[in-house]
Amino acid sequence: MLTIIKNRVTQLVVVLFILSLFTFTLMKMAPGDPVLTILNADEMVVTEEDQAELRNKLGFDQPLYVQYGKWMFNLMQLDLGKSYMSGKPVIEELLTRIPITAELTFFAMTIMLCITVPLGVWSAKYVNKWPDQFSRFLALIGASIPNFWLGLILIYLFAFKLGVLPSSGIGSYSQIILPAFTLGFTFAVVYARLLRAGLLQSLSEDYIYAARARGVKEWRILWLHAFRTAVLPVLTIFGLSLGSFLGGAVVVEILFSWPGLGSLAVDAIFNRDYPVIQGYVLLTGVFVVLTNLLVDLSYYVIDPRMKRKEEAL
Amino acid sequence: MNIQMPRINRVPFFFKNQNLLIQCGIIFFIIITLTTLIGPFIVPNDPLTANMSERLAPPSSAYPLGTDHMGRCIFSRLIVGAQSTLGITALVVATVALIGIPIGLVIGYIGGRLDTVFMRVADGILALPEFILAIAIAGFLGPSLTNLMISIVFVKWIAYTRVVRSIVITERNKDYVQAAKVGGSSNWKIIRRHMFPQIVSPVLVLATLDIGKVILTISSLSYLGLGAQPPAPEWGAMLNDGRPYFQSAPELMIYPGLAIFFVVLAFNLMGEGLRDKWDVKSR
Amino acid sequence: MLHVNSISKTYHSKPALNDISLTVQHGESIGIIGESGSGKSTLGKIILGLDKPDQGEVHFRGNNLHTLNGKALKKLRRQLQIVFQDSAGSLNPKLPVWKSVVEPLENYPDVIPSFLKEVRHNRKKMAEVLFQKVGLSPELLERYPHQLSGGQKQRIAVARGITLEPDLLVCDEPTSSLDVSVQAQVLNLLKKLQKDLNLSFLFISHDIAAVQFMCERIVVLKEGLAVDSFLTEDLFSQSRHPYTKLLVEMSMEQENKIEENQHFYT
Amino acid sequence: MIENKTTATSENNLLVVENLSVTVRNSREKLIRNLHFSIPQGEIFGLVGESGSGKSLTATVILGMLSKSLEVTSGSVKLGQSEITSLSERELRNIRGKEIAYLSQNYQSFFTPFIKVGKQFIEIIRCHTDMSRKEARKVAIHWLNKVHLPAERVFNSFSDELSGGQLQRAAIASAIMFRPKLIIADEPTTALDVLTGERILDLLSELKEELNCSILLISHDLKHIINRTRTVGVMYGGRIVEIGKTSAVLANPIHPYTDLLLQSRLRLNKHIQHELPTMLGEPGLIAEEGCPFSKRCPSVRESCSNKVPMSSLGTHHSAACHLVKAEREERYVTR
Repeated sequence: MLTIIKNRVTQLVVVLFILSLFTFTLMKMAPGDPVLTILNADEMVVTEEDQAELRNKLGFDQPLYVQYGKWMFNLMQLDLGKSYMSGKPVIEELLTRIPITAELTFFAMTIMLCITVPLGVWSAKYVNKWPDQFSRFLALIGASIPNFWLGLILIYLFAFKLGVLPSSGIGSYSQIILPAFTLGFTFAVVYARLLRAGLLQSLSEDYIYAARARGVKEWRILWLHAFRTAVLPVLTIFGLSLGSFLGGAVVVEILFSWPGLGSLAVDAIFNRDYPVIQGYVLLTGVFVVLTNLLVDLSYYVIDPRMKRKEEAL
Repeated sequence: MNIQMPRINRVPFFFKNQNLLIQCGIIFFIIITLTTLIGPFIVPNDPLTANMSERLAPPSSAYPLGTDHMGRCIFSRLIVGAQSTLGITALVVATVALIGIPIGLVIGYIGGRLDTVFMRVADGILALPEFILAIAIAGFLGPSLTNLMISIVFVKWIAYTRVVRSIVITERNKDYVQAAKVGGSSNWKIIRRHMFPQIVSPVLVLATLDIGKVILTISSLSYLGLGAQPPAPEWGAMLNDGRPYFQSAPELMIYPGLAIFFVVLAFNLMGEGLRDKWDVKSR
Repeated sequence: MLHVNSISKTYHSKPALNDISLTVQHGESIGIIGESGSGKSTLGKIILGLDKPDQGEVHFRGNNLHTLNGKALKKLRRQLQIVFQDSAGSLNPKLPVWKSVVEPLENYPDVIPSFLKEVRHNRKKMAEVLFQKVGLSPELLERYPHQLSGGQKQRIAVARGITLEPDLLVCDEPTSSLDVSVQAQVLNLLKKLQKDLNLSFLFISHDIAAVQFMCERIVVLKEGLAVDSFLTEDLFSQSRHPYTKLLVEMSMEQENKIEENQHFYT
Repeated sequence: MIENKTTATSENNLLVVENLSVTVRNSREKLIRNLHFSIPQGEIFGLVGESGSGKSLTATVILGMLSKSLEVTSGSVKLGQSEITSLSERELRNIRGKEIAYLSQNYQSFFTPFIKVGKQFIEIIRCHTDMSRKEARKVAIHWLNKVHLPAERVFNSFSDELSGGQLQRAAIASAIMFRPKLIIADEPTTALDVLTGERILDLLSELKEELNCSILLISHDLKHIINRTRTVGVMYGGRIVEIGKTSAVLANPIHPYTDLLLQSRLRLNKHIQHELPTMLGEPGLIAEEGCPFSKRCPSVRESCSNKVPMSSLGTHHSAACHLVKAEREERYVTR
């Protein structure tokens, strides 16, 4: 197990290096001079000296690799520079937004689990019967509906027409229902299909037949013998589609005026606040890589065979 | 147990015939294609002409679906918007497949160190999901449709390479490939003749389903203002335009949303149908 | 014709083959017996050049198989063909079977096997002749593997094996995935083809009875070691290795029981 | 003489299968037709057939585990006093693993691969009794020792850490824990090496004596079971075409299928043969009407497409073939 973790962590470092190089390059490629942005050149007269002074202060007059080195060095200390707009350190901006987005993500995932697991199990149990068809129908809808549009419809229905739930804002549980559902639903129904397929596959294994022949109770067969491997494909796809999930979170945050990381990033884009965009991209990158690492490791916990196979090599 | 179970068709309502899925999808698809191709020539109004005196007009003979907040014909904008949304999507998916498939074939077949290196690079790129990448590129290089397309292509080809690679890796160790080698077939011939046919159906299914996904991504980003820029009649952008009015004029967001929904549904139906028909396992 | 010179092979730090040597003369058939894990399939793959030994070398008609490259290897390969155990996996599921059968002929346009002289220009006709040779009706030409029974598929695999009229045909457990009533059919076919085409066989099997029927010489593999090697007629000799004796004894016990019963009644 | 029901339901029979037919639901496709056999207490009964003969499906029916897409259209399966085909799922579950045990060919997938073997023993025990975990563990260890395994090690292993022989032994241990009345062994040795397989069969017969249970031994190859069984049934295309005392069947294979199966088997010979006797066609060829083997039978005649009843020859031997009366009877050798 330790060697596996060691391998994965080495991988992680490589990936993070590529990621940092990538964002740094993008930042350098960006049009417009950040110095002018900071000095607010549109509205004020800026002298050459002022510019040169700031450039020197920011280190923009040094060769690129030195800049990258310094940038990396700062990055190691979690120093991502200061936001052009607010003047606060980027890391501070991010840290205040993380819990807000985390809350949304957490509730969305909870809703997702609450839909995925029962729906997946239910449709696997009644293959080709109406529950199965119903879940298929839901999955087709879920995969075809743009989630911002779903959100708009929900707002229209529940906030404007029925007036039972607030359309935006943050703070109370009633405010989290709509955004979390909007984010969770489209993924939940698609994952439910994956879970169903995984269950059908694992329920047809010989060892399930053997367990039944030993008189093992049906619920034990489903949850202890079959469910475990059925989760694997769902986890894989979850890891791969984590990006779309985070993307969906951005859309939902904008839609419901949810002041999380997504809102921060979109605001930053329109204000050309490069350090903030960079911080956001790096943060999500690290998050995606770490989550996928966890997904990978969870395989070994779920199915110890893999661990032994890999260690034998 | 290795008892072969005959397939039984006792499926309720409209899923009764698996081919029905494809048929529905194909009918949708034909309608969509026709709309895209001839739509711009038959639209009643210029999609870009604003007419402030006719703002938010209800449906009428002149404006079949009414007008938007700038007095533009919604119907015309939808039809013309189909062209840009679908055209871009088709271009993106085709590019992605053309890049991804050959790389997957070669990497999967050769394997070894090349494969390891590729998987590392792929992991690195996948750490930047297309949506986030799009945000990054839009953020640094400015929001535009071209930048959006670049960012999707940049990430998406890996999915194709992965699918192709994993099929090739399973197949290349099978006896029939060994037999072809023993029979003197060159590697190129084995790839062409034995590997390629194996990947056609999974890749077609993947591509069909991806068209829907790409449409959703593009329209989401356009909705955020990071894709198509106003006044282009792109569906996501239209939704964004309509947002301030949707309490008073919900149709501004209902129509483009429905358009996106049905087009994506069509491709999903087709993809699902093809997957069932060819019995493609999702990898 | 084929010399295997003390080859060894290790998989995942477990020895699969340990210092194996054997020779096959022209027209001779050699049987390799071993249980699962004895390394017999690995040996077959190495002899075909599909795998490389860690040590030792394989000489075929005077050439070292594992140092040859490109054209020379291709030329040599023509003489070395194989029939796999799993008839389902050894045919491409997406190709009509006749295409699988004639594929080797496309790769060697200069090779004109004696039995295909008249039809060498026509791929379909060649397939027809080959089908006839393995006792299949030409109606099956256009079928796909999944539309055929196990025995039919294995016949097709045999047809592909002989397409190029090779010197040596490696048969890796050609009957063990077949139903009992079909095994004998395929063995008869192989034996007949061997005689007709003057083939050499390397017949790999776990079934001592099948090997006895097919081969003139037998090598017994156990955990990667060749523990015994003898002429088939000496199978029952007292000087056999204890492991060989054990295998024979097991097999004979069942036989005796049947015969005993038959004698009891008659 | 048609075999009558009195012999089939006699007192000492543990399992009685009568007139059993299984079809694909909502279709006419018959997978098992009018199956009729019984297993006496304490005996090993062999069921032989090639692929598609329905032998494994028969085991599935006896276990009461028929897939929902199949249905029993007629007949009964009686284990002791209970009628398997009419038991509820709950009652069946209590019987499975306790009164009927199952061993499969695929030893690698007999235990769920990601749960330790010992845990699965405890699971079985606790599904059938109210034992505590501790007691259950003791029982499991006891039975693992009984099949000559290093009990503690096996108990703490995952199934892929054990060899084929060990796994099959562990499977046997799990099967006999409750002293079942019947063990269904579906090709228990086919996937194993010859020597290992023989030892497994030795163990099974040994345990059979000790537990006084019956065994249904299923195989695709006659030679795997002739040494071990008292009676044997030969299946083809979902029917038993010949059934009887193993010795009688071996000496007088009446049905052409049995006969050819015996002749075309691979055997070691003192003198090497030049050509093996073969049988035409492949097991997939099944005649819908009449004798299922008629499409491959060398002595087929017109009457073979009519219904062929089981005819008895001698006291413990019967076959479903028109030839029985016509030709074979006079050649039949009796004691």
